[in-house]
Amino acid sequence: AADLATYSLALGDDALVMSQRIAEWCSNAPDLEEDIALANIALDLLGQARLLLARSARADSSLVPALPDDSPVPPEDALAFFREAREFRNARLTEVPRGDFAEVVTRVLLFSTWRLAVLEQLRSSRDTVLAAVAAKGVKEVAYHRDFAARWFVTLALGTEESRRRLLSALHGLWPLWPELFDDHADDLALAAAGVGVAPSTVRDAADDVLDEVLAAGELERPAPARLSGVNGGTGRDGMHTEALSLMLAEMQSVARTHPRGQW
Amino acid sequence: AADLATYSLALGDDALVMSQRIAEWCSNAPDLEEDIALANIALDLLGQARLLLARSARADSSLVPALPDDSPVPPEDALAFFREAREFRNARLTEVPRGDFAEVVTRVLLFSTWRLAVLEQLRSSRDTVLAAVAAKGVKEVAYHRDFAARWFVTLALGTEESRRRLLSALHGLWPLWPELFDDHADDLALAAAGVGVAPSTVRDAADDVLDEVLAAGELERPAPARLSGVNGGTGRDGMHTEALSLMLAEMQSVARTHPRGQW
Amino acid sequence: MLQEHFDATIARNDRIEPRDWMPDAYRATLVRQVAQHAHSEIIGMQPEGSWIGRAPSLRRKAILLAKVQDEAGHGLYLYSATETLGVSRDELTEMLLSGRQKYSSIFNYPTLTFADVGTIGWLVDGAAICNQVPLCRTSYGPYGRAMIRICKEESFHQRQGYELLMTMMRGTDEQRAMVQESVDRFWWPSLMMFGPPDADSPNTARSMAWGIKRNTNDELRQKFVDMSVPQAEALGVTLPDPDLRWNEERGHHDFGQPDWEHFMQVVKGNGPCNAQRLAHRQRAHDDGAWVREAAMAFARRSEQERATTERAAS
Amino acid sequence: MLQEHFDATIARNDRIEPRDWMPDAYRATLVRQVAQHAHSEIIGMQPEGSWIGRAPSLRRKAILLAKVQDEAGHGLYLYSATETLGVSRDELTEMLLSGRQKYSSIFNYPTLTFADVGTIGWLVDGAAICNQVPLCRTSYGPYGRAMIRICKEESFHQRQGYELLMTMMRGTDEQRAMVQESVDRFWWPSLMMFGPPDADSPNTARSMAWGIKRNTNDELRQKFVDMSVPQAEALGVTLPDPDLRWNEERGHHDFGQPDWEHFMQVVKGNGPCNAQRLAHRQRAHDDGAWVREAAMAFARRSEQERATTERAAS
Repeated sequence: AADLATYSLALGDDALVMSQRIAEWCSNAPDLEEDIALANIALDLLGQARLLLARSARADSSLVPALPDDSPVPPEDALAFFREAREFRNARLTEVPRGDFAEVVTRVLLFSTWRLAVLEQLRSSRDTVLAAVAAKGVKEVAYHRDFAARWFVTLALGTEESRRRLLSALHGLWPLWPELFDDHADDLALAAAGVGVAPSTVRDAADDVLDEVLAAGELERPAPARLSGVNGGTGRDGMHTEALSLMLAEMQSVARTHPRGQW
Repeated sequence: AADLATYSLALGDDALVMSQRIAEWCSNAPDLEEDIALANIALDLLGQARLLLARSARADSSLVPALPDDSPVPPEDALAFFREAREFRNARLTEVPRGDFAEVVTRVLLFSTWRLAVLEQLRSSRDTVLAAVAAKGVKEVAYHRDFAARWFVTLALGTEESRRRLLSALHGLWPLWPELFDDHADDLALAAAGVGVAPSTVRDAADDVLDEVLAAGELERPAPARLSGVNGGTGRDGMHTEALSLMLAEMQSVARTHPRGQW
Repeated sequence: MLQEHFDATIARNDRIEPRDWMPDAYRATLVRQVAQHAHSEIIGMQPEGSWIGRAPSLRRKAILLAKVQDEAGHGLYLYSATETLGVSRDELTEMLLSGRQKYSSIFNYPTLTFADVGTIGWLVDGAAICNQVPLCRTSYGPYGRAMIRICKEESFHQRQGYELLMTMMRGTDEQRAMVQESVDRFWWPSLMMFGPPDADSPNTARSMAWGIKRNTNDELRQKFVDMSVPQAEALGVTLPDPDLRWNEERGHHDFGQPDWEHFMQVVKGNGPCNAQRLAHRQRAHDDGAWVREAAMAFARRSEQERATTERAAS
Repeated sequence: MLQEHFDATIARNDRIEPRDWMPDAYRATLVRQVAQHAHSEIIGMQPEGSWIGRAPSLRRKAILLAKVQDEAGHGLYLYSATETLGVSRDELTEMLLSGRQKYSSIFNYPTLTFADVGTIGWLVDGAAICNQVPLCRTSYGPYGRAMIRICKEESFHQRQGYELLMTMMRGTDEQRAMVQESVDRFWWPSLMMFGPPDADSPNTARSMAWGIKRNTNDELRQKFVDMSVPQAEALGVTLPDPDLRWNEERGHHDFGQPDWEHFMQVVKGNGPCNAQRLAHRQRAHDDGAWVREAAMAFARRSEQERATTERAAS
């Protein structure tokens, strides 16, 4: 069940890291309505992360970092708070530091377009936990995508300034889009077994959705090439950007200071 | 020697936290010359911090956080990397998050004006370690003050924009100036014993220097009142701003992840 | 005639509704009070918000994020209530940022440890509930109805905060010390949340006559202390007041007075976080300006397009 | 005449100085090379700089901060050397930010753990030294003299980096794994620092003829590998090249080829950090604009005041 564990971990880490970044918007959004909407998205993803990390830990407990014997930390928290950056398997798109509102809109659009396509297929997973997470997640992520698409078009057609910012966000994030569709060995085996979804198989569906949103915003697909990996690996292999370890320094600080703490 | 320990700790924490904040300027300064100058200031203060924290630990080892028996971490590092914000005794001026260049210039001006006045007196401390740190520190901090004063006047008289930014920095930091001159019970006892310096006794000297710099910049002393303490305490009592714990989350992250690490 | 109708409605504890006539002073007092409450919700997002990123378990992170989100929601209802009084959210935001309207002083204290998340839930939300439950029966309809919803959520938050502290008290020695230290810091500011002693609160009488307020500051403060003492015992923490003891005769706890001079300093703007809180709000507001402009431009554009389409179709 | 004098100077391995005549192509090649080196020092501050705040001991924090500061200093000398060739720092900064001049591709890789600080010292500074030691004898005087100073400091940095890795290898299992993982990531990019194979490096011959370069890329790469292998053994790490072995006949190590296609991607701007590094530099440059303007305005003002005083005195 090692491949199920790493597969769940990747889906869970995506949700966790994305949630952490979006939650940074709390009390910082352009207006109350967007503050609430972004918090909602962060909450939904956090919920998905908890279930997926727990699934991962149950599938292969050797992934869970060792803690003192008397530590009451549950496995999904041990995974979230006691792994180092090198052990996170999220795609790099999710970890980029918080930018402006155009950036978060674009990031949520790209992420949820991809994730929705994956979850839609994952609903028929033979793993009942994954199937259940996907069934619930489809509704949530569809809402995230709609929120992001609506704002994406609004910013694209709003003012010169908003269009300039949106384009800058899109060009900045575009190099991270292809990584989401990379197949890993685990993915293929799991897909063949009817448990997981091979990311490459949802590429066309995701691209179609994105093209529609781009067209509504009177925009072309951007040009920048994909971001190189590091030593042949990307986020899924634990090869991240410099931003992730800094994000984790904050996220894990209280938990690591009190490894025997009860919360 | 508990009062010597807490006194050295306060002076050491001031230097450490200030150094950490100034080092954040590295690769971010307006030009190479300022990048180098700020790194120099951060390095000098870091050097002072090491000696003062070591002095504190030797004066009262009970202040040093307990670590695993086989941890090779020296006491000054244990103090720097394994205390929580509540246990830091630095003045709040030092911990304020990094602002613009006017902010760092003003902060270094205020801090080094105060610290130079203290160190000048501390050179004749009966504690030979403190006296030695002070003797070396006087030369360093005099340079820091000159650097800051020169830029302070430059920004005050440069452009409208630079004057506006300088005033904003000055008004923002001014409420933290009086705290530097608060006497604590430890200080008075130690001053009476010829070991420490009662902060209140350097207030006039420091104010005079500051008035001179303000006059050169054609500025008045700002109006804002001192920043309230929390539950009757200030930085010296471990009552800090919200910024300190976030700063420590970053600063301590690697050390805390590897409490048995050798570096 | 109008005044009589208004007085009669108040007299029979009935609600004034937006379409009803009301005295200018009543309207102004309400606007001030509801706006201050709304601002408090919005500013109150900051002290706890800074711990969302560091919450030490996924469950606590979710609870905290949901709570701070609820505060934004409360701000939203309350700004809507002021809109029924003819004042827009934009105007009120301007008043907040320029310092002409206040928010609760409790949010001018810093959150220094994760225990503060629990303490704010227990004591600060607890005090808020004491203040707010009577406001569910306030004379102005939209405000009272908003308060009913808010109070329900606030008591949920209070229970969650208390439960966090309970859990931490079952943890390590360091965690217990953290809880006690947090309670030490928040106890007195919580007592100050009820406002100055009745003798120094000139507006209370009129607000009570109008049914905007239902209890005096001192009554509510007493109620809060009586409620909190057994909770502190159950928790295993000491409340930092040497004068706190049960008074059999009064059937209430006697307790010490907060440092009202310090309180006035904080109200006047010199609290530990006043400048920080307003600067945060101002920055978020400024950073969002281009987004709000884009949304308006897009709405105008869509409107024009619709108009063009309709003309073409007609 | 001028050309002969220049050729003769080069031929006897003597230095060309700023006042001497030199061919335009020699000047242009030098400006490009020195500027690229200067930019590399400045951009090179970023990958290590991001760990200053997290260095896990006070001693390592001081060493790292001093090192990154030295890099700024190297940038300063090198920009001064280009100034003797008639090109200002401002112009070169513009060229860097607009992408018309490059910096060493090694800085387009991220630093992912604190071990990278040591590995960069050992391998990256080590490779830089192999490249730079011959440049101390380069034909252009100011460049050669800057290189002498820089090389001295670089070898100090290299020793410190190696010593950090040594210390970590004596630490915990996690630390040893961290060192190995870091070496795995930096080995190939370090080999790429010597540039493409000689067969694909068309400018090498001319640069060598001019005494700007003193060795071919492949010669230097071989030297670096031969130097690093025993150091890796002493450290207890494995270099991630299955083809690496001692060749008795050649008296050198045989080794595998880096992925040159990937190298060209990184050079063309698609490396993991190209955009990030330039954006950082651009932001710092933009943020500092008002300060540089203020300094110029202040200098003009002081100049005017001096002039006024002098007129009054005369």
